[in-house]
Parts: sequence; C-alpha cells; structure tokens
Amino acid sequence: MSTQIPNQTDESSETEPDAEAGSKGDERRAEKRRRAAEERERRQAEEAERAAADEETVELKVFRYDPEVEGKQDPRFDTFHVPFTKGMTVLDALMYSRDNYDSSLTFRHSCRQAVCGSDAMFVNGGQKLACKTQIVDLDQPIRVEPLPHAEVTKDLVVDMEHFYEQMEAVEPYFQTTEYPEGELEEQRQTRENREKVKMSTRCIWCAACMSSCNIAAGDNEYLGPAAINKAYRFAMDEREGEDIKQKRLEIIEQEHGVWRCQTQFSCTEVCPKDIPLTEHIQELKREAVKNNLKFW
Amino acid sequence: MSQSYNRGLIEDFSRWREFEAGMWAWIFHKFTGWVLIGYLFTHIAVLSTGIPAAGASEAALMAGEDVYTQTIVSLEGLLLVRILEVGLLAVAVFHMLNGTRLLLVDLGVGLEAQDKSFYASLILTGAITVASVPTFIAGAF
Amino acid sequence: MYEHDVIVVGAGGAGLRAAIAAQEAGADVAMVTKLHPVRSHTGAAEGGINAALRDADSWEDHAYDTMKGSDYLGDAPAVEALCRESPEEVIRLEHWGMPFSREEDGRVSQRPFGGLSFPRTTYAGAETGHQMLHTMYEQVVKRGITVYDEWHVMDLAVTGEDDPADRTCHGVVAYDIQSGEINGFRAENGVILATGGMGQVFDHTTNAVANTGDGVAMAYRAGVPMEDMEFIQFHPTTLPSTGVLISEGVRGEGGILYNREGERFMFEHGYANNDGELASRDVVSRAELTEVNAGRGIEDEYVHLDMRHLGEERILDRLENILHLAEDFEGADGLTEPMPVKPGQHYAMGGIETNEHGETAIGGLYAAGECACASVHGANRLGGNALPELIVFGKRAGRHAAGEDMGEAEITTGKEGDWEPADYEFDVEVGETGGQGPAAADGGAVATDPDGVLSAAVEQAQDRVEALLEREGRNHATVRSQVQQTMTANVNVFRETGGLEETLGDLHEAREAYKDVAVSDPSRTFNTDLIHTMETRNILDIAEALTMGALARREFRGAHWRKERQERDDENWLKHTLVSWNDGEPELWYKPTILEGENKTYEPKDRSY
Amino acid sequence: MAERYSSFTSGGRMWLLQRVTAAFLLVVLAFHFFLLHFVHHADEVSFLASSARMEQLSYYSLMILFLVTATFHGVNGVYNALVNQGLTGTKRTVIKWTLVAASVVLLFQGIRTANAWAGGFPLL
Ligand SMILES: Cc1cc2nc3c(=O)[nH]c(=O)nc-3n(C[C@H](O)[C@H](O)[C@H](O)COP(=O)(O)OP(=O)(O)OC[C@H]3O[C@@H](n4cnc5c(N)ncnc54)[C@H](O)[C@@H]3O)c2cc1C
Ligand code: HEM
Ligand code: SF4
Ligand code: F3S
Ligand code: FES
Repeated sequence: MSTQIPNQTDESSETEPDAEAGSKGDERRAEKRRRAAEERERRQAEEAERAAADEETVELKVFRYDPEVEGKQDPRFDTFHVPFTKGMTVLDALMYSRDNYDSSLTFRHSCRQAVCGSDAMFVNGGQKLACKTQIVDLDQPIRVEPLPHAEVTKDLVVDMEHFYEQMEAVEPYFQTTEYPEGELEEQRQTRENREKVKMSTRCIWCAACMSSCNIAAGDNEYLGPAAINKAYRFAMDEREGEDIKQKRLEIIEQEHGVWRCQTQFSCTEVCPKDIPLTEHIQELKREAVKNNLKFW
Repeated sequence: MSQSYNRGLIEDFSRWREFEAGMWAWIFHKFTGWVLIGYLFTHIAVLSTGIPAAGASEAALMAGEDVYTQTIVSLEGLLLVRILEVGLLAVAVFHMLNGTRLLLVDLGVGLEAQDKSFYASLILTGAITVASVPTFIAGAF
Repeated sequence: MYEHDVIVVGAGGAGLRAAIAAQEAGADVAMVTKLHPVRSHTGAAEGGINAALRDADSWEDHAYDTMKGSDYLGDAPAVEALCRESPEEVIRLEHWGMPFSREEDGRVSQRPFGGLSFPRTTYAGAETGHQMLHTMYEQVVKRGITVYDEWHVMDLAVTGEDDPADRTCHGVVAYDIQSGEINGFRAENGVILATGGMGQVFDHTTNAVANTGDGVAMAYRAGVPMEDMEFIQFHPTTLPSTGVLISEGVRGEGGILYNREGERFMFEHGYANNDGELASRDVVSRAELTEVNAGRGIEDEYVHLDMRHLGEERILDRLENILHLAEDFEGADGLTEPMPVKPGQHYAMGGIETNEHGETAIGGLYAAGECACASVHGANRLGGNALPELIVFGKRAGRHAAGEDMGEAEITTGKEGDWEPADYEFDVEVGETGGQGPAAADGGAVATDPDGVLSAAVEQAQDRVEALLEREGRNHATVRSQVQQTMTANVNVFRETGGLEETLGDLHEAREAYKDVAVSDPSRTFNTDLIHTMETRNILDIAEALTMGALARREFRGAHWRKERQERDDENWLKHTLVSWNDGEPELWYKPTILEGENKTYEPKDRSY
Repeated sequence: MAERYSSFTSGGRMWLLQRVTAAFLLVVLAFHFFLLHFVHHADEVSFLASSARMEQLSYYSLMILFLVTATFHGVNGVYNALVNQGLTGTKRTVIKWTLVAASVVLLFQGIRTANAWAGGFPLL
C-alpha cells in the first residue's frame, strides 16, 4: 500500500516546482527531497529483489509520517525486508532498516535492554517495547506503528509531554515529616514493605500502559495507570508516614484519579515490567473508600 | 490526547482482534449494562398498563380481559418476543456473572485469574441460556 | 537565548545530582539533555553502590581497595573524596526514598563485590541504577528544576584565548530535537558536563546507543585535556546481538564457559588454572577472544556460557532475571541451551580531566560522572564504584559551580605543576585534516565577551547544521561503523603496536570520509539522522584520542594490555596519559599519579587477589 | 488542580454505591428471574397474580427497593460510562440532569404501577 505515494510526490514536485521556494537553501532542500523519493523507490525495488532471492528475511511494515516532508505528510506504511538473525528483536530490525535502507526512519531508542523506556510502540496491534520483542514471536508481516492515543511527532515518535505531565501530577517524590536522628542513620523499612512496593518501583515511564487504556484515551485528564502506580509506590511506602498517606490518597482520589479506572486490565497486560497495575489501582480505590468511611 | 492525530486504521475499535480478555469483558459489560437499563425503562412502560387495568371490573380481571393481561399475553405470544427474552436472559446473566467477577476484582480477589474468570462467565452464560431455552420458549408455538 | 546560573549537560546520575546540589547552594540551574532524564543509561546499572556504611567497615579500607583496584593509577585525593563521601550520599539517597533492598532489621542491604575487602555494595535488587536514577529525578521534579529535555548539546561556548588555561566557558549551544531550533544556553557561573559513557566508540558495548561521549568530545575540542583514555573496561559476558550484560552472578553461581569444541577452555587451555571462569574480567575477556581468534568460537564470534547443570530450581531462585535477559534479548532459553556470550565494551575509566571538585582546565567548565576522569578508577574500575562517583562528584561539581567555597583542590588541571611532553612519534597524521575551524578548537569561538562567544557559537552551529542538511554526501552510518570496527579489531582487549597504528590510519581515513557526510532526511522535526551524524563526529575524535593513549602506553596495567610488554611498569608508567587538542591537532603528554593521600601514601602492590 | 483535593469528592461514594447496589441486584435480579420465568411462567402472567404478590408488604417493598437500586445502578452506570469517555462541561451537566429526570419519571411510574396492583400502598 505504501509504494503508490512516492510516485505522486514525484509528480507534484515536478509539475509545480516549489510554489514558495524562498531561499536557495529551500530550493536545494526541495531538490533533495525529490531525490530522496527516487532513492526510496530504487531501494524498495532492490529490497523486493532481495526478498525474492530467498534469503531468510523479515517483512516489516512501518508507519511513516513527517509533518514537513512531502510524501510523508499523509501517513503511509513503508515495507522493509530485513535479513533475519537469531535473537533479532523488533528494535534490531528497525535499526537495520534505518542504517541500510532509509536513514530518515525515526524512532526513539537508547538502552536496548528494556530499562530506558524509550521504544514503546504498537507492534502487530499491541503495545510493546521494541527492544524486548523477539521477531520469532510475531506473525509476519510485522506492523510497527507509533503508540496509539498520543500525538505523532514523526514516524514512530510520539509526543510524550502529556504522559510526563500526568506522571508529575501525583507529587512523585518521597515526602516525610520525620527523619531518623544522625546524619548517617537510614530510615528503617521492613522487608515486607519493600516487597510490597517493589513492583511499583520498576516503572520505566514507557507509556505503553497509558496508550493501551481506553479510558485514558477518552479522558485526557485521567491520571492513567502509570501515574497512579507512581502514587501507589509512595502511598504504600511505610517510611512516608500516615499524614503524607492522607495527602496521597487525596491526590489519587481526585475526580480523574482512580475512579476513572474501569478495570480493563489492558495496562497490566502490556506493561513490559510486569507491574500489576490494575491490582495497584484497585487497592488504592479500596484504601480511599476505607479512608472516606472514617469520615462518614 | 483527545486532539490526537487521526491515524485511521489504527484507532481502537478496529483493533478488536487484538483485544485481550479484560477489554472484551469491559465492552460486554458495558453493552449488557446499557441493554439492561434500556430494558428497565421498557419494562416499566409495559407494566404500566397495570394502572388502567386496576380500574377494570372484577369479571374482566378474572377472565384476563384487562389491558394488562391482554398486553402481556399477546406479547408473550409472539415468537420474536420470546427470542428477545432469551437474549435478555443471556444479557442479564452475563452482566450478573461478570459483575460478580468485577466485584471480586474490586475486592482484590483473583486478579491474576481475571482472564480465566471472564471466560468462565462467558461459558456459564452460554450454558445457563441454553438450559433455559425450553422454559422460555414453552407454549410459544 | 536561555540564561541560567548553572547549566548541567546530561541528566543521568551525575547530572541530576549536580543539578540538585547547585540548586541547594542557591543557584538557578537548568539541565539540558538529549534524552529525557529517566532514559539515561544510569538506569541500566544493576549491581550496586559501594559505600562504607557499617561500623566494621571504614572509608579508608574502601579507599585502599579502590587504589589497589585502579592499579595505582587513581589519584589519591579523588579516591579518598569518593570513599569518604559515598556513605553520606548513599544515606541521602535513602532519605530521598530510594527503595534499597533491606535486611531483617530494616537497614539497607549490602553485598560482596569483586575486589572489595568488605561487603559494602549497597543495592536495590538487580536494578540499583534504575532506582537511583528515578529517585534523583523525583527530587528534581520536587524542586522544580528546569529540564530542557531532548535538546542535543552540540558544542561549548568557550572564549578564544590561545592558552586553554586562560579560556572561559560561558555556556553551550544546543539543538532542539523536537523542533530543530538551535539556541544558546548562557551559564552565568558554570557549565557541568555529565554526558556519560562513550561505549559507541566500539561496535559491541553494554552502553546505550546514546552513549556517544558527546561531552568528552566537546570538552576535548574546546581544549580540555583527555585523561587516561586508553583504559576501557571490557565485560566478558555480554549477549552477542545486543551487548546486554549477563552479570558475573552466573559464573559466581557456577556457570561454565565452553568453546565450540565443548572444551572448558578457561582450564583446558590454561588461561586461569586456579580461578577458571571466576578469574578477573580482563583475563576472561582475553581468553574468550583468544578462543575465537583460534577458530574455536561459535559462528566465529562468541563462546557459550552454560548454567543448565545448576538445575532449574537453583536457576529460578537465584538467576531468574538472567533467564529473562537471555530470552528477551537473545532468544535463548538458559534452562535448555547454553547462552552465547562475548566480551563487550563496558566502561570508560578515562575522560575529561578534572580535579576533585569537578573543575576542568577551562574556567567555568566542570565535568562529573563517567565522562569525567578525576581520577578515581585509574586503570581499572571496581564494580560498584561508578555509581558513588556519580553522586559524590556530581554533588561536588554542582556546589562548586554554584559558587560555594570548597577550598583549594589538590589535583591540578591542565599543564599546571609537573607534566612532561610525550616521547611518542605517531606514524599517521592525527587530528583534523584540512584544518577547518577557528582558534579555540572547532567548538569554540574567537570572541571573548560572554554574549559574543555564545552568539558566535550559535551561528557556527547553525551553519554546520544547515550544511549537513543541504549538501549531498555519504551517510554517516558507514563512517561510524568503520570507526567501531577498527576500534573493536585493534583497540579491544588485545593491543599491539601494529594494530593500533593501523587503527590510527583507519581513523584518519574515517576523518577524511566524514568531511563529506550529509544528512539525507531534510526534516527539521525529530531528525535523528542529523543527531547521529553529529554524534559520529564525537565518536571519531574520542576514538583517536583513545588510540593515541593506547599506543603511547607500552605496559600492561589494569584494563590496558600490550603485547609488547605484558607486565606493569611502575618505573616508567605511574603517570597519566593526556591528550589535548589545540588548533585541530592533538598533543600527547603525561602527568604523574598522586599516590599521597590525606594520611598515608598508597604504595603500589601487585594486583593479585 | 488543588481545588479538587477533597476527600469528599463524590467519586468514591458513587463508586462504592455502584458496587453495593450491584451486590444487592445480584440477589434480587436472580430471584426476580427465577420467580417470574421458572416458578411462574411468563405466558401465564395475569393482573390478578401480579396483584396478589404485590399486596404483600414484603414483596412490595422488595420490588420498590429493586426498582430504586436498579434505577440508580443503571443510570449511574450510564453516566459514568459517558464521563469516562470524556464528557465534560455544559454537555455533562445537561446529560446529568436529563438522566436524573429520566430516573424520576421511571421511579414515579414504577411506584404508580406497583401501587395500582397493590390497590394503594399495601398495609398487610
Ligand atoms: C549495563 C551496565 C551496568 C552497570 N552496573 C554498574 C554497577 O552495578 N555499579 C556501578 O557503580 N556502576 C555500574 N555501571 C556504570 C555506571 O552505570 C555508569 O558509569 C554511570 O551510570 C554513568 O552515569 P552518568 O550520569 O555519567 O551518565 P548517563 O547516565 O549515561 O547519562 C548521560 C546523560 O547525558 C546526556 N547527554 C549525552 N550527550 C548529550 C548531549 N550531546 N547533549 C545533551 N545531553 C547529552 C544524556 O541524555 C544522559 O542524560 C554500569 C554500566 C552499565 C552500562
Ligand atoms: C444482577 C446484578 C448486577 C450486578 C452484579 C451488576 C454489576 C455491575 C457492576 C460491578 C458495574 C460497574 C462496572 C464498572 O463501573 O466498572 C455495573 C455497571 C452497570 N450496570 Fe450493572 N449489575 C447488575 C445489574 C444491573 C441491572 C439490573 C442493570 C440495569 C438496570 C444494570 C445496569 C448497569 C449499567 C448501565 C452499568 C454501566 C455499564 C457501563 O460501564 O457502561 N446492572 N454493573
Ligand atoms: S507502568 Fe509499565 S507500561 Fe506503564 S509506563 Fe510504567 S513500565 Fe511502562
Ligand atoms: S487499562 Fe485502564 S481502565 Fe484501568 S485497569 Fe488499566 S487503567
Ligand atoms: S531501548 Fe531502552 S527500553 Fe527499549
């Protein structure tokens, strides 16, 4: 489906040579764009050949969009054929495609080991960390798209601002009114308590959960599973003390806090760090109800 | 995110094939809930024929010739209504079973088995519905 | 233009700590980082943080272990600062809520680590770095410190005096990845570089893709000396396809290394007859490569690490996270098959030369974290010593930059005090070919007034980006992989004159090739092609300095092995190698190691455990 | 956001009520189905039979309670569903009061019907 669009681009840029071409730079860039389109076609032909040549390849259909570049302003899917190697992940395949076929293919990635949370994307209809997703576990062709329900910046990159705002709206930092005496004295915490918050502290801010939650999609103000989990991480930490816990419960109890959650479980399903998000949200709901019953 | 860029094919519900148990449960629960509240309104409307019927004569009532009895009997006589009733039963049973599942989830019970309990609600709903068909259809023909 | 008192470049462990410290000291701080803070590679650290917290332990013992581990190339004032302040910094993290693993009595847990005389590695499960990074970012959120995330810093704005020691840094120039805007960040008091590792100089590394040593290269081009660049730690067990680290724990529990013939080569080929798989990192790494080079590797690339004989129960109990790593990143099931492993670049001991306050040779420019070299790790870093370095030196640099009086530093920077010119002649031309770029290296600007310097630097950056976007040329990826391959071939765990010289030649060619790279993606929006192209330039500069150091140092010390002399040479080499860049040309020189501590002098001893 | 930080926001209370009514409905709806489809068959319904049941105070009050809880549960459920999908502002207020009005009509009509069967409020 993708191969049609570059043709159109070529035509349009040839027949009406840059209506608004201002500086020389612009012209040259337009020229460059045109060549890039040609280049792409040539490359795709090459790839198809390669695929036909019976090597073991992986077929990737990747979402492409760039608000500035002709031919990419209308989203499309590009197909890449990548030689398969054992242990290959979706991220590896994307990197290969970028380095060998199309250097403008854009996606966030850094650690390659599921700790930086940069590369959550929509792979074959599910939110996945590309670096943690083995190609062999997927049906081909593999469809790679940016996270749903977030604004697409370019290709597989989405705007994370909203997610960060929600994460930071829950006062995501340790607070307590009392510290042990002595500069070098740590606060005590039982093993059980550390165990209780352990899973919740593993969040890598990948936003896969937020993207999978249908409620978060509909209600922009909903804190979302990751932020609620962050609140949980502190609310359940015994080192913070009762006063602060009251405050925490008030935060998560806001109108767009825990009550929005409809236990869809999608968040729990997609979390690459296996955080039992729904369970944490539900526990907070119960805590909040208990807390309110005290006042009634 | 409401201003999110429209990505056509990618939007939620066209992805139903990829939905996991929890999501299906949510959709079904929602659907059945709406059907039930919709039915509650119709139900009361139909039952309201009991108000004029209350003014009917003793004899008419005994003979079942009042508006209420007439309405119900004629409705029940329609095969379509019978079939709809079976549907309603299925809807109600599912809503009840899954509602129970949700109540348990709210209590923090069995979250790990949430997918299994959803499948169990589905199967049970099917079984109960099928088992009730004879009772519901009885006398319709 | 953005203006703040202190600008911190990079938001990993070191950058976050520096920002918090500077803010606490009253400065208006901003962080400029090419990744959102929580994406920094500090999050990948697993093992732990060394700190002498217990009564039975002492910071002096920690310092002793560190000096010994460094093969006596650490500078005692820095090492002692690290060990003295690490406990309070670790407790501070605890007070900030960091979820450390706990003992029965509720105190933080510590475990033993290689090279330590006391189990003082404080940890949070197998995710210490992740917890530390997030805890500190939380504090940054709490304090409302400004973070410019996804801004790639391109260069420093440094005045143009002839002598680097006279120059002053007034800020940085950065490129907003999201929008393509190029802007200046003016720092009233100081710029702190905390850009982390440089693993991407090699083609196989445990470091992140973003670890391209940008800060190191920027400082280098501005005239700051690079110290001990040849010391690179290679980890023997990393997954071949991604470089993901398989921790020493597997070998600790009894995991065995096999070659293609199924031989337990650590013993059968006599690499370490006593310790076998548990020999130190460099020994195992060299053994693995020797096997592969002798044709006994699997697919000519890696060896096998087998833990199946430990039994499912034990594996699940103690090494569960390893199973997941192998499964997720290599597609290998550790329960039923051996895991492929090979050595990979892991940590750079060297970097931007600083004193124990994080100051560099250029006024107003600081460095902390993995990009800096104070030096605490010398020739070899002990496991668990990098994370404390981040918090101790991050804090020190932050405070100093904010104007706090921290006394006179004992370590000198630049060509102050004792130094000697190098005795080494390179066969190949090093440095910039064709001599482009103005006086103060190619990053700086000629002007001397702060605003002038900054606007000149911004203009230069704009021209550079414009040129890259407009011209036609080759893609940087080929240049980058050329560099990575030659580095891995010759500047890896085995180093000998011929190979090193060959690499220097290859790097010269790569420099030539880099002159006509261009970016084919014309977009201003999130142009990662452009960012990577700029990073490749940094990789090139670093690779060269690194290779020069490796050529010059004709001895075997710590992580640096030379075929020509396979033993430590304290007579001639108890000194740091420094490479500084002036007018496009690198210069090599030496500086003695400081072994005199506060109360004692660390006498070099054999590094045997 | 600070103005929303009150532990008396109705969110929690409504949430709880939805669960409590659900638990109640679970029992009563099952009973209702069982009684009117299995014990008595639907096609055998007659005014008199209904009336006979309604004249008992216990049955009458159970049915009224059934009606009230079902109405609350159903209408609140619908309202929540809409809010979750991002219903805000004036629209939300309008819908809210429309739903309340509909509930009142439903309750009124339901009680009227029940009273018709019971021949007024059942005393016995
Ligand atoms: C797999 C692994 C395990 C490890 N385990 C341990 C351990 O157990 N114990 C231990 O002590 N050490 C360990 N280390 C070492 C230690 O983690 C690192 O040395 C340390 O985290 C580096 O921190 P940093 O703050 O210097 O840099 P990083 O955390 O890498 O942060 C660098 C920052 O600089 C920014 N940046 C880079 N370039 C630019 C630019 N051009 N413009 C703007 N911003 C830029 C990045 O965005 C990032 O925020 C481990 C390392 C690895 C790779
Ligand atoms: C038989 C017992 C019942 C149980 C156990 C039950 C359970 C539940 C629960 C737990 C919810 C909340 C779901 C959520 O917010 O996540 C719910 C929602 C709902 N219920 Fe029920 N319910 C029952 C009967 C009814 C009846 C009789 C009606 C109709 C009048 C009804 C209509 C609804 C509606 C409309 C919703 C909202 C659905 C949505 O989210 O869109 N329910 N039910
Ligand atoms: S909770 Fe899980 S899915 Fe959500 S952001 Fe955190 S790690 Fe990602
Ligand atoms: S997907 Fe959404 S509805 Fe709740 S359980 Fe997760 S937050
Ligand atoms: S690249 Fe870091 S999480 Fe995937």
